[in-house]
Amino acid sequence: MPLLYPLVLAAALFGIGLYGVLARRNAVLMLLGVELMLNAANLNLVAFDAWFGDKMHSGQVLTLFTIALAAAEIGLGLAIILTLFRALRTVDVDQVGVDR
Amino acid sequence: MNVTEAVFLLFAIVAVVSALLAMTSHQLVHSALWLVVTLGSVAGCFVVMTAEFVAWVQVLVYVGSVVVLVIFALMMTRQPAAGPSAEVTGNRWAAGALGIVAAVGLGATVTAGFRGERIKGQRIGTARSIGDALFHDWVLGFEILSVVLLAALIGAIVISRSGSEH
Amino acid sequence: MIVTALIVPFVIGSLLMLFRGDVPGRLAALLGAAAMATSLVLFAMVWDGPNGVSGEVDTSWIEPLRAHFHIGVTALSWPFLLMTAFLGLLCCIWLVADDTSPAVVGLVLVISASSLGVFASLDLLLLFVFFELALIPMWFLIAWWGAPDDPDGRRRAATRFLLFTVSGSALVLVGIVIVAVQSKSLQIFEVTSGSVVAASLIALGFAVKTPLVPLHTWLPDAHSKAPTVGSVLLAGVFLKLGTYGLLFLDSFMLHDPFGKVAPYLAVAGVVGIVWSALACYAQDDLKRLIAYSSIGHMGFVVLAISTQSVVGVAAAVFGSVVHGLITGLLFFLSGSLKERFGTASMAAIGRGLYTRTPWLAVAFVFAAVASLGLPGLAGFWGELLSLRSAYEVGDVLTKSGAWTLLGFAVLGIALTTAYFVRAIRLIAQGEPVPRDEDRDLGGHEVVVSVALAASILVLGLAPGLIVGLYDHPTVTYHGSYSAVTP
Amino acid sequence: MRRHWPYVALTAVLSVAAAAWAIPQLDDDHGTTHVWVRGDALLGVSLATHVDGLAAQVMLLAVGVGLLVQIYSTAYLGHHPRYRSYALIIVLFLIAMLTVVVADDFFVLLVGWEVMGLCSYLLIGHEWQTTEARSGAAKAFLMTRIADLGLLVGILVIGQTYGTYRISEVLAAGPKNSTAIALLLLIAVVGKSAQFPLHTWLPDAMPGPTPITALIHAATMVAAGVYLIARLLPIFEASELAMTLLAIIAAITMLLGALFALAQTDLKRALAWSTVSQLAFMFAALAAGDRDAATNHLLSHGAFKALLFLGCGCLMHAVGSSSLSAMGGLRRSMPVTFGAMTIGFAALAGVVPTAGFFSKDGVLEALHHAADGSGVLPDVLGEIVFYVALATSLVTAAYATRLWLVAFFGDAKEHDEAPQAMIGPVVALAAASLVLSIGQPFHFGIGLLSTIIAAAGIGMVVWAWRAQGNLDIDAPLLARELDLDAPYARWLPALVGSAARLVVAVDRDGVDVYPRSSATIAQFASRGLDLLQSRNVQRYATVIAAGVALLTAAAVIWT
Repeated sequence: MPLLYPLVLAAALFGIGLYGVLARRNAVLMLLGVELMLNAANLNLVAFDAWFGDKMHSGQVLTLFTIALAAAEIGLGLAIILTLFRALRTVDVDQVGVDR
Repeated sequence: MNVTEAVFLLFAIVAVVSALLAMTSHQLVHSALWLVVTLGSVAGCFVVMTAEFVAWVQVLVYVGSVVVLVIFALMMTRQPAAGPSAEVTGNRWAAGALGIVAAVGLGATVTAGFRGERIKGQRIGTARSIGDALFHDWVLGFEILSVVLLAALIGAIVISRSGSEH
Repeated sequence: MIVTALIVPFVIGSLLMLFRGDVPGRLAALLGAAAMATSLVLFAMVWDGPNGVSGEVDTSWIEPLRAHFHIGVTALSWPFLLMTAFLGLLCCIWLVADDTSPAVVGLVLVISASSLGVFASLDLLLLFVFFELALIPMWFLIAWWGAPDDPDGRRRAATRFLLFTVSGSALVLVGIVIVAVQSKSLQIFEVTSGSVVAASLIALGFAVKTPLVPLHTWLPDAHSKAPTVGSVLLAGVFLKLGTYGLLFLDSFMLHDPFGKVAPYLAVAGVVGIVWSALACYAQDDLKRLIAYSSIGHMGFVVLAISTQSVVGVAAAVFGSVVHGLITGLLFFLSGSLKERFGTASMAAIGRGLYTRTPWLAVAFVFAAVASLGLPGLAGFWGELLSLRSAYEVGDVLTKSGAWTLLGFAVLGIALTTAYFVRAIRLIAQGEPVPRDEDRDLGGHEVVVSVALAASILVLGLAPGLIVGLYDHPTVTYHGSYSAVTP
Repeated sequence: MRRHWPYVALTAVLSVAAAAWAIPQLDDDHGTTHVWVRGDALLGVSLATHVDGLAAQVMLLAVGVGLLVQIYSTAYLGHHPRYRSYALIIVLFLIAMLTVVVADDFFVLLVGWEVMGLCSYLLIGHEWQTTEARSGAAKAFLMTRIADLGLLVGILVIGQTYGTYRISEVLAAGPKNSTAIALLLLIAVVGKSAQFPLHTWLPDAMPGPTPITALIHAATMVAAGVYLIARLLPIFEASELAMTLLAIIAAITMLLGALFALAQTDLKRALAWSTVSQLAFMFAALAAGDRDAATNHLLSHGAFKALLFLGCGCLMHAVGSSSLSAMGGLRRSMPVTFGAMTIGFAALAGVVPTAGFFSKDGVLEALHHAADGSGVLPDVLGEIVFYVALATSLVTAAYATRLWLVAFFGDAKEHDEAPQAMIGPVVALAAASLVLSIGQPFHFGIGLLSTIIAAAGIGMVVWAWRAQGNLDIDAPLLARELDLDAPYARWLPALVGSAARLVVAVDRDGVDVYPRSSATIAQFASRGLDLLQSRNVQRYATVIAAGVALLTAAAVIWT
């Protein structure tokens, strides 16, 4: 299988995720965009690991780490968003910081 | 083209289309559900690349917990619907352009760098081999990560509690 | 001695601003007057002849920049110093009233002291620091205590004033840096050469302050919105910072490069004379009118400086000092009018002040006649010496150019007469319609007016008091001047 | 009277002092120079005086008329609320005139010269409630002061040329650069003495109080112009151009003034035009190079013109107006005024044996000489000026007779004679108009000619009076004074006014463009940068991402 397949897929997912982060008004959706970009990175790690055949399996291990960190990040992010919602009754990012 | 490549391409197409839908859908819950599809497809890609353990973790953590968390969060922060265009900011054209630039730029870079390289298809991702690597070579990183996770856990609790007092 | 003369008004001014809530207005003004009087006496006493520097103080200040705390009184600055201290004193006397805010007195003191510092500085950086120090209090004076009926307008005028002059002083700073780098010194007596670029930048910066057409539009706005003492200090002292700067640049520092710039300055000055006279002819607001007339008088001064001759130096110093006194009197009197009638608009004040407020009208006519350059009063000699310096051409101008400028300057004098006659006709003469606000000059107004009128008369009858300081060959400057005839 | 005597006493002291100074010098042709304060090298202004016979005569004239005017004013204007300032300004006026006369330094002369202009401005505008007084005063001040700038520049030229500002030193040095100097001084003289084309201010100055008019017309202001040229005649004589110009101006002015005087319906204005015309006689004599003739005419004219104006003031005091239509038949009720003014009019017309006859005789003789080619003037011009002067004499005799007849003859009206304080000076001046003729030179041929001409003029008017019964002259163009005032009254103010409005508009909309446009640019830039500093997280992220993309691209391209 050509190495390019996963790499190009990763590039496409990263671009889509970036769009989501920059364009979505809802903060939760912004977080989802971040997850998508992280996944693109994971895909790269795994693809290179498979291609390189590393004994330490560093690509996959790092992927696992990333997944764990992403879980932590989304937990914290959602906590922040909830707090924000309680305080402002909105989760629109362009509302935050403007009226204060 | 063999079967492996065809399956990978199928997963890839599904992943990209569902990611696009997830990022553009006007219904927030739909977005989350389309994201499930994307993450599942990526897990499928992992399987095709013989990284089955990572694939299972992906399914368990992302599809299983993260998305559920997100859906809960979406439900808890539901606002009165303000029309379809309310879901994207005026920034979207710049964001779209930057997304395309990023995708094309990265794609071009990897194409220029790795054209003609192939993945040989040996099994790399059994649970045993990953476990060996994780607890022999990467144990320090693993422990640090667990501390980070603990910190995140406590942090999440503190943040959500401090917000609820008001 | 000079240090004391500078510190006393500075300290008293700062204290008055700090304890503005605890001091009665009348006491504050008297304290201020005492401070300025001290300063005036000290500056008068420190003088020992036109040769060299009197009362020089020179201590190291900022070593790495070679900046010194170097002050002293020269023949060039002495008349400016006395005039500034005198006007500061009169401003404080003017403010002797119960409703005076002590902070205003404090600001007046700080402005006067900073201007005194500019005139006394013999170090470029020190000069620049004092120059800037004078600006900010003036912003407060205009923006906070300006025209009470127009808060937005006074704020805008003050900001406009500040932006213009700060832009000008930025140019001056760049010029000073270039000069300092080129001659490796900041002491004015050591800086004797520099590039034309530096001279142009400094001249342009001071031209904003002077002001020369077309850099003058801040002046009428600032004057029409400023409080009386603000207008007096602005016209009497601040414009002199510009002309003194030009003189200083010419006489001490960059004589030769300045010669390259001088013809342009001369043209701008003469254009200003005619331009401002025409503008005056169409004004209704008395304070704007006087402001525009200041531009014309400064045009004469700049014309004189541009000739780079001893006569020109004498004309510039005399013209500047006398303009401070005459325009100071005019602004004090228009301030009196504004205080009574709430406006400086001639149409609103009404006609026939000769019977309504006889002494006020007489003082105004006296000041106007002095300002239009009647021989025998001080204003005449400044204009005359300017014209003479232009007629004798000097070192840098061409004969045809200088004589053309002379012709336009003479036209300007004619127009000046016309607009002052128009002003006298509009307010002093005419069928009087008495109003409740009609009130003749009161206590402190009489003191100020008499002091200024007397000084104008004395200098008009004995112009040699100032001109004699530059009597060839008692004064030597770094520049080379042609011999004086006759 | 108690509030008046300090001012009269002040004037008297001044007059006595001036007379004591002047009388010993009357026969001194070289003059005595005295330097009171020596000027320094740079400014060069010395307080120096120079008194010779000419100066002494003019001084006596000035203080004599001044004292009489001051006495006259106690009755004429004594109850005016502003009498005090009025009387003080007269004193200042006299001091300024004396300064001009005795000054031996051009700057001191200029000080007196212009202070006199200011005093005339203040005095003409004494009744500043009325529009006529205001505009007449402003016009007098502006026209004379603008002309004075010629003197100012002329002094600068003198200083540069001779290296001194002392008049005696300049005259002793002999003429240099005299065309430029003489032309510049001529501008000032033409303005001050109201000669064509700057003559229109003098008749418009008539709203001033009548004693002031007498003072200005006889002894101060306008006499200063004649005195200046007489004093500096050597400089003028060295320039043929200046003398020619002076002769032409004098010829035009004398005839125009006389014709305008003939057509007036107002006694005071007619007398004003007569002053313009008579001053031109003096300038004609100066142009012919005869200083004594000019000075003699200045003195005799000073006496009889002061007499006429003060007499006119008596009539106005009685009638309440200076209009000729309000007068008539006053000879019975005001016999003293009638007698005195008859002498005055006779002197004006040039009737033997008044001072006016002899001094005019001198002027005509000087002009006659000039036509012989003995002076600086070209012969033809001398001849033309001589004939113009003869024609002017004819018109002068005619209008003097006309004014005399209309004012004092015809239907009798009953009025009171003027108070003694007014009559006294008038009688004194009438005596002077006769006494001044003692010892005057006399030229038989010219005298006979001028007597014939005067008789012809008087005869024509008397014949017309007998024939028609009135002396109304229907000459609208002359009554409008040929519209020569239009440039000063309308065109020039309109020009300056519109230029002023233009300047203000350009200042507001043109010059102010750069501060305003820099403000606009600053606001624009601020708004542009505000997009970046939006307090919107996503915008920041977009900018960061774009920055990363650009930096990466740049790194890729330039490595």
